[in-house]
Amino acid sequence: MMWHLVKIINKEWLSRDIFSMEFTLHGLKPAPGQFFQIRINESYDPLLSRPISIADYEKGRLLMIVKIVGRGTEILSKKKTGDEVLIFGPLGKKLKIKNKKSLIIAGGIGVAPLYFLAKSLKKARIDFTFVYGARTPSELVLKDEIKKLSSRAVFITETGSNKAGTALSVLNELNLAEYGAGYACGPRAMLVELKKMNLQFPVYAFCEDFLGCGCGLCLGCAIKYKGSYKRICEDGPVFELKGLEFND
Amino acid sequence: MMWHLVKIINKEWLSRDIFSMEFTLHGLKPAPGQFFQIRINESYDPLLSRPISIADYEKGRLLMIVKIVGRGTEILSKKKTGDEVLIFGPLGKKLKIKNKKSLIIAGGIGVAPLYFLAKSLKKARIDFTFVYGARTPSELVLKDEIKKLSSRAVFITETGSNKAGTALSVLNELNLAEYGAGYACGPRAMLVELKKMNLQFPVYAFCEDFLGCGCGLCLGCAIKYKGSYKRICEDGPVFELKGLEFND
Amino acid sequence: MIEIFNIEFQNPVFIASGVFGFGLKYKNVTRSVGALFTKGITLLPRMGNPPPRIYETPCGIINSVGLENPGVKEFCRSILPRIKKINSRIFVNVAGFTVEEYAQIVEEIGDRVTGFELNISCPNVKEGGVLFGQNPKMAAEIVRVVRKRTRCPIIVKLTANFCDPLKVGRACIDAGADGLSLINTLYGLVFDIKAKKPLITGGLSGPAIRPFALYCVHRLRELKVPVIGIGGIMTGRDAYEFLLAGAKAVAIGTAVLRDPYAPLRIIEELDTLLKGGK
Amino acid sequence: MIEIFNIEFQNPVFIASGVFGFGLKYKNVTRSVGALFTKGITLLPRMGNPPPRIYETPCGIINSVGLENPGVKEFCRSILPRIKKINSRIFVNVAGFTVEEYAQIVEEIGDRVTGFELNISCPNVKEGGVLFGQNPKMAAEIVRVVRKRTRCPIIVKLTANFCDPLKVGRACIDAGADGLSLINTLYGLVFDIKAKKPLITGGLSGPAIRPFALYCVHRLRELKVPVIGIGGIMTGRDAYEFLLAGAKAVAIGTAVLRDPYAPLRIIEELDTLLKGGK
Ligand SMILES: Cc1cc2nc3c(=O)[nH]c(=O)nc-3n(C[C@H](O)[C@H](O)[C@H](O)COP(=O)(O)OP(=O)(O)OC[C@H]3O[C@@H](n4cnc5c(N)ncnc54)[C@H](O)[C@@H]3O)c2cc1C
Ligand SMILES: Cc1cc2nc3c(=O)[nH]c(=O)nc-3n(C[C@H](O)[C@H](O)[C@H](O)COP(=O)(O)OP(=O)(O)OC[C@H]3O[C@@H](n4cnc5c(N)ncnc54)[C@H](O)[C@@H]3O)c2cc1C
Ligand SMILES: Cc1cc2nc3c(=O)[nH]c(=O)nc-3n(C[C@H](O)[C@H](O)[C@H](O)COP(=O)(O)O)c2cc1C
Ligand SMILES: Cc1cc2nc3c(=O)[nH]c(=O)nc-3n(C[C@H](O)[C@H](O)[C@H](O)COP(=O)(O)O)c2cc1C
Ligand code: FES
Ligand code: FES
Repeated sequence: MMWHLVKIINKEWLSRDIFSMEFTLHGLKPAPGQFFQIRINESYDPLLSRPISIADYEKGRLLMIVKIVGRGTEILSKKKTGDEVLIFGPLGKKLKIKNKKSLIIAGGIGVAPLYFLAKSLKKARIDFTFVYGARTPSELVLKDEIKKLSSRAVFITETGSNKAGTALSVLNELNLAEYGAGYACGPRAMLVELKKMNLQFPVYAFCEDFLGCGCGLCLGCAIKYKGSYKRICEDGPVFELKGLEFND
Repeated sequence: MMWHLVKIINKEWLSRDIFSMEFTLHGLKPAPGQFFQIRINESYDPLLSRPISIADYEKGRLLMIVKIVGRGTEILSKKKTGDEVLIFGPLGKKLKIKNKKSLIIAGGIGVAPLYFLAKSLKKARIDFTFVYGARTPSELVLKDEIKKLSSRAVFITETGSNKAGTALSVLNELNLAEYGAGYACGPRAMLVELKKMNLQFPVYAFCEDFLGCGCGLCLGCAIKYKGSYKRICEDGPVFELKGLEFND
Repeated sequence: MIEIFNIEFQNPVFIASGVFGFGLKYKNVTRSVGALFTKGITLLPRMGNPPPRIYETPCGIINSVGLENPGVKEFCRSILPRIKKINSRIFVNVAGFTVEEYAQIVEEIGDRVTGFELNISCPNVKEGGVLFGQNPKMAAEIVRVVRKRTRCPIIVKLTANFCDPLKVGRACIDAGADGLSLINTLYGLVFDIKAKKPLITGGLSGPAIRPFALYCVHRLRELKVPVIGIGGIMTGRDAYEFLLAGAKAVAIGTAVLRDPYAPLRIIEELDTLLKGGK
Repeated sequence: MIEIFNIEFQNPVFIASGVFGFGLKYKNVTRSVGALFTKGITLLPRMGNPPPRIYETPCGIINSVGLENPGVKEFCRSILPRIKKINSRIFVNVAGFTVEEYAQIVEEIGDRVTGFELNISCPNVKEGGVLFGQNPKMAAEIVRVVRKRTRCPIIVKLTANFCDPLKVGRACIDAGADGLSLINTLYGLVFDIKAKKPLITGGLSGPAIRPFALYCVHRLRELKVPVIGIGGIMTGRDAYEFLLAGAKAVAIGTAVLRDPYAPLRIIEELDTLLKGGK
């Protein structure tokens, strides 16, 4: 685990406020759920790095997909193809995928780590359904890629023309008994709702929150799991949803 | 006096650590000595703008010449042709040039405002000698332009091959009685030395120091002049050398 | 429009003492803010401290201006009438070196201003200043003496350097002050590593100190008196945090050094937030 | 090589309490620093505070970890032996909730460590912590009681929140402490403007507070005791300023959150400066 000074070989806007960056970085063996801490700039404001998931990794090409939500991601969004970025990682536990028919549930930018997961499932020849909700159609990024990848893909938006709703509202239409494992990433509210649905198979939640060090040192990224605090960055970022206690 | 969002139409490296930036900005009537406060970046670190002199202004083309000496100028140096910069000004008192044969004394990056002064003297058909010292030959920037501009130009460097010295060491070779006015800009030590030389004509010193607001509000840029504190940014930046009290 | 001390102010964005001179320069800014706190005024004229007076630190600055000002007489004669033409809401920042000096300055100015801000928190002078402000008894004594000489609102500007602003603030209120403003700058030091001696010792301000300032302001809400929140406010959002923490108004300091027009922007941004926008 | 308390340290760059866990992870960093201050250890295990525990502020962070730790017994059993294999210079940061607890923790650990850092300055717990550190008498009492139970060096970690570290520091030295470390975090608050209530209240650290921390360290030089300078140190140059201001060594805190390898870089940069380079 270390710093890498990597060059952006391709930066693209996927929607009004979501962009992707591709880097060349050889020799990694990352697993879904892992992420990098990105140094935003050399100034001390913002002071901390920002965690961004591995959205794909193949033959030394590392993909990240970022949504602008605040100052850090805003500054990052100004980087161009050819610019260099300092990244630290990969961090986080390697998720072991289950050899069961799987349900992927992505809300908004939660799609980023799940795209890498989907590719991993595909590679392991595990059948899966990819449910992906966003606010508006233009915010559904990587739609074509996901369609191609998945045995079944369902897209839904809150402002959808024929059918409006969230990723979770789609679940009622599926035969949930088919699935043996679930993977979810999205806004906290989505995970809270999903937990309440009490699905009959284990669901692995990708947790996103503000981190400190990102690498297990500062205890700044607590999340309650089975009665005690775990570190998102080091014990996660993926936790079994059942064990997570959201207190709300 | 206001903020201008200006685009760099030409950025060039003049030496290893000195670069020039050119902007288009119409409608100014600047005089030598005036400067702009440059916003370094949108982050709060560094927090304050940096003062940079008008090195030239002609037909709406504004030139600045900057030497990297710390973090602010370092960040600024990374800007490229096409990038935009926020500048506030012009600030500082307009220097009224004397209609007398003039001696210009530039030490290091002090050349920046004096280049604009030289052009103004030339335009007013005032005869002048331009003495310009730097540490090494490669740090003598705008050499050709200055040669063309000046009735007489003398360049000297501390590491010079045939003749080594500073701008001040050149003065001994000149017939100082010829001159009716002097203009000097350079490191503080140069101004201190020059003051001790007690020249028989008035010398106008361009003072450079760390500024706060840059526009007369905060009293952060004090310099002792004739027994009381003046503001470099608003009462200067040009002061008659005789009145300046350096206390060292 | 807001009301404090039964006086109306066009908005809750004020300019903090010392960063805008006497408001005579960027007149449209002076005109647009709720009130102007003047540069600190002393009984006699002061030259101020030798340079360097300002040094930049991470997300902040240290200043050591040392209360350069023309003294109260000259202020009343040539400056005050000119400020009043631009904005009638003026608090004079009063800096005494003895208890009696505070009273004399206030008396000299009389009721020609909206009110007074007693500066018992300046870290940049050798006597008085922050030493008064760290001691609840001294602070209260100053307020008591000044109270007898004016009916105008008295705001006490508190320090949080090595003392609890709640304790000092309470003492000031009990002694007759109408409101409190805080924080003044924190102590700050930068070393000159070449000369191996201090480069500047002074007051630390700017966004760096904002979370601490906000904590202090929030702590004072139990006093239930008007508080002017100060410290590192750069945006309307920052200002809004101070209002939520219990301040009746805010004052903008260092932000003005970065941009003399900052108060105009902050007024607008805050207005949008107060109206429920984002 | 430097010497403090008659003990040799390979260099004057230490790791501050709480930002590096127990030094078990980036072992080459732990191995290379002069000493490691452990995360605060309490008598009983503690879960720590609910999230959010960290929030970024201009050039700083606020943390409210709340002394999450496994308690002194578990620390001695399973952690301490592992740290000692990496670096033998260990100061245990001791956090009691009563005077007696400090003594108990110190006794439990015995002389298995280099020394103790009494944390009387944590702003993130409801009892004890900073309240002890603001009161010279309480602080001295803790030192006195602990002094009787250990011969190891006792460093007292001071706060500068609403109290004068010089006064508290002097009281601690008079009571038998061997050295002082400062500063612990400043109070800090950020409001959640949507929910209109505090988002995080905790301790402010990072470069934002450096000029204030440096001022505090400089102020303590008159005590003529070993001082560990802490607060916003990000570079060798920053560290050097603290040494020039009178500190015998420095401890790196928040910088480690930005870069776990920061201490290695700082050791090198400082070394160059101390050797007269730039
Ligand atoms: C393991 C992991 C993987 C991630 N992967 C991705 C990814 O692949 N793509 C992606 O776009 N994002 C990802 N994120 C989220 C991303 O890190 C954040 O969006 C980013 O850090 C925001 O930085 P910012 O400076 O732009 O926003 P900020 O200015 O930090 O603010 C973002 C929002 O969060 C709020 N906020 C900040 N701190 C707190 C806090 N402590 N408590 C409550 N609210 C707070 C702010 O008010 C604001 O609304 C990931 C996060 C984690 C932990
Ligand atoms: C009116 C005016 C016109 C100028 N024109 C030009 C120009 O045309 N071209 C140009 O290159 N420069 C010019 N300068 C100088 C320029 O503004 C500075 O070099 C620049 O601000 C440095 O910023 P920085 O962040 O790079 O360096 P900083 O990081 O700010 O540091 C620069 C150096 O100054 C030291 N320093 C900083 N503050 C203080 C202080 N308060 N006291 C003592 N030492 C201090 C630092 O330690 C460092 O060595 C001008 C200055 C003024 C006042
Ligand atoms: C250059 C400068 C001069 C100041 N002068 C005074 C003063 O004369 N009287 C006073 O009470 N406060 C003075 N202050 C303190 C500010 O009014 C304010 O309390 C402090 O800077 C914190 O706010 P800020 O972080 O927004 O700057 C001064 C601050 C600065 C930066
Ligand atoms: C995440 C975090 C946890 C901390 N935990 C402790 C602690 O357990 N005990 C303690 O005495 N100080 C603790 N501190 C304070 C630091 O040791 C240090 O005194 C402070 O952060 C100032 O230094 P800095 O600006 O370099 O971070 C902690 C600081 C941070 C940021
Ligand atoms: S962010 Fe520091 S431990 Fe997780
Ligand atoms: S820099 Fe503020 S008055 Fe000159």
